[in-house]
Amino acid sequence: MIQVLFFGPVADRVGQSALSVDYQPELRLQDVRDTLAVRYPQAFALVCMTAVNGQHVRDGAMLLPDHSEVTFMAKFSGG
Amino acid sequence: MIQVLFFGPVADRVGQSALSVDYQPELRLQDVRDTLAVRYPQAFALVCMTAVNGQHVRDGAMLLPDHSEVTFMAKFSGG
Amino acid sequence: MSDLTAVRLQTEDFSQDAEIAALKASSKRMGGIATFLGCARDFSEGREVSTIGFEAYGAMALSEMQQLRLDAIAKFELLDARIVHRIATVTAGDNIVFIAAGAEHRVAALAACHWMIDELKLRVPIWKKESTPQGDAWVVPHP
Amino acid sequence: MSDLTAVRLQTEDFSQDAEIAALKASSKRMGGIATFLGCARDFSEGREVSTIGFEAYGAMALSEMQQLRLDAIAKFELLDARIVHRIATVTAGDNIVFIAAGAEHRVAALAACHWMIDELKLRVPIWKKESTPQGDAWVVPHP
Repeated sequence: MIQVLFFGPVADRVGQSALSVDYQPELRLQDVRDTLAVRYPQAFALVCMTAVNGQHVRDGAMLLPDHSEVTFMAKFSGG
Repeated sequence: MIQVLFFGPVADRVGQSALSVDYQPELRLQDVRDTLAVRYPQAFALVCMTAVNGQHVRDGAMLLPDHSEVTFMAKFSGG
Repeated sequence: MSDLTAVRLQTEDFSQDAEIAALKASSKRMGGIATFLGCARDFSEGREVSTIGFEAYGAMALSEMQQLRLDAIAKFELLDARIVHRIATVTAGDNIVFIAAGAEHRVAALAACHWMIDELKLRVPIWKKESTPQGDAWVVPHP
Repeated sequence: MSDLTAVRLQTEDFSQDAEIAALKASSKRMGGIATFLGCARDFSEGREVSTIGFEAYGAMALSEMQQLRLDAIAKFELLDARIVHRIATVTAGDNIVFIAAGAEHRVAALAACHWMIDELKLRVPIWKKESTPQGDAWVVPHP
């Protein structure tokens, strides 16, 4: 199982702050993103950063281990 | 009478923090400085700024009104 | 006794005096301390703002702030540094974020403080929502 | 109740919390407050320092600090600014000088704070004497 987290403006547009995606071997970060972007196009229009297990990841080809925590994030506006 | 003030390192080298110079017509700032620099050469070796009545003055030709307060100052080291 | 860890996300307000005392405790060689305090404003981009709310990806935000502190200490040869960000709903005048940089001399402290608040805005996963009489809106930062 | 005039020379210590509260009171539009705190160090130019004493040409120092505050407000479009300098004998870790600049946005506040401490050192007639185990010496600032 892959845990997907949303925060702030992305969570608002998805309508929830977390969901799960079934794990499968060879699952890439970009696969999860593509699947969810079809379901939540307005939310994903805001996404400009992605983290896996709390670390920034830029490479969509990254293979996701089972139990990964994936976060699709809008531009930060803290401070 | 012209009141002359010294502070910090200049006062230390003069050995006092104030002295008086007789007023005379046409007395220029540079005249006071020249007179005192002869008496206190080590103190005046430190002097790099001069104020008259609390205002910076760069022009040694300035005529001093009677009762002026003249201050010969070493480089500042506050802050 | 409140938590005075050098890097914190917290709901409650903080005291500059307490933060500076904690920063100073790390060294007697600290000649310059620069701080930046970000506060809530009652007006933003031409709109009145009644409250500002913050949401964070807490675990990642904290680890990014911890790394940012270490990066600043290394980059500017600081003696110590602190970063505190509130995750709360605040109103005009309230404190939001506090950055402090302590160094032997002022130039490093001032440069580090400026760099840290700029980097915090880029690196740390926190989002701000402004509530106005016209409704609520998540803030989209300028590039 | 201590004096919280925006520009002061004083013997006693000051509180950052009190200064920031006084600064903030001037506007609800203040989004960024940058401060600089100068402190006494136990070591300077390779020598141990036991105490630092300050002497000021008080009347001129105060009027120069007041003008510096007004210049900073005008130059950086600040909402408010404060300058406090202690004239006292202090030991390592003690506060010496405090500068605060409040603006709508952080860039102006940070730039103004940096400028004000640099200008204070150039403009304000205050002299510092360091006492070390080898004796006392007035500090000669580097060019």
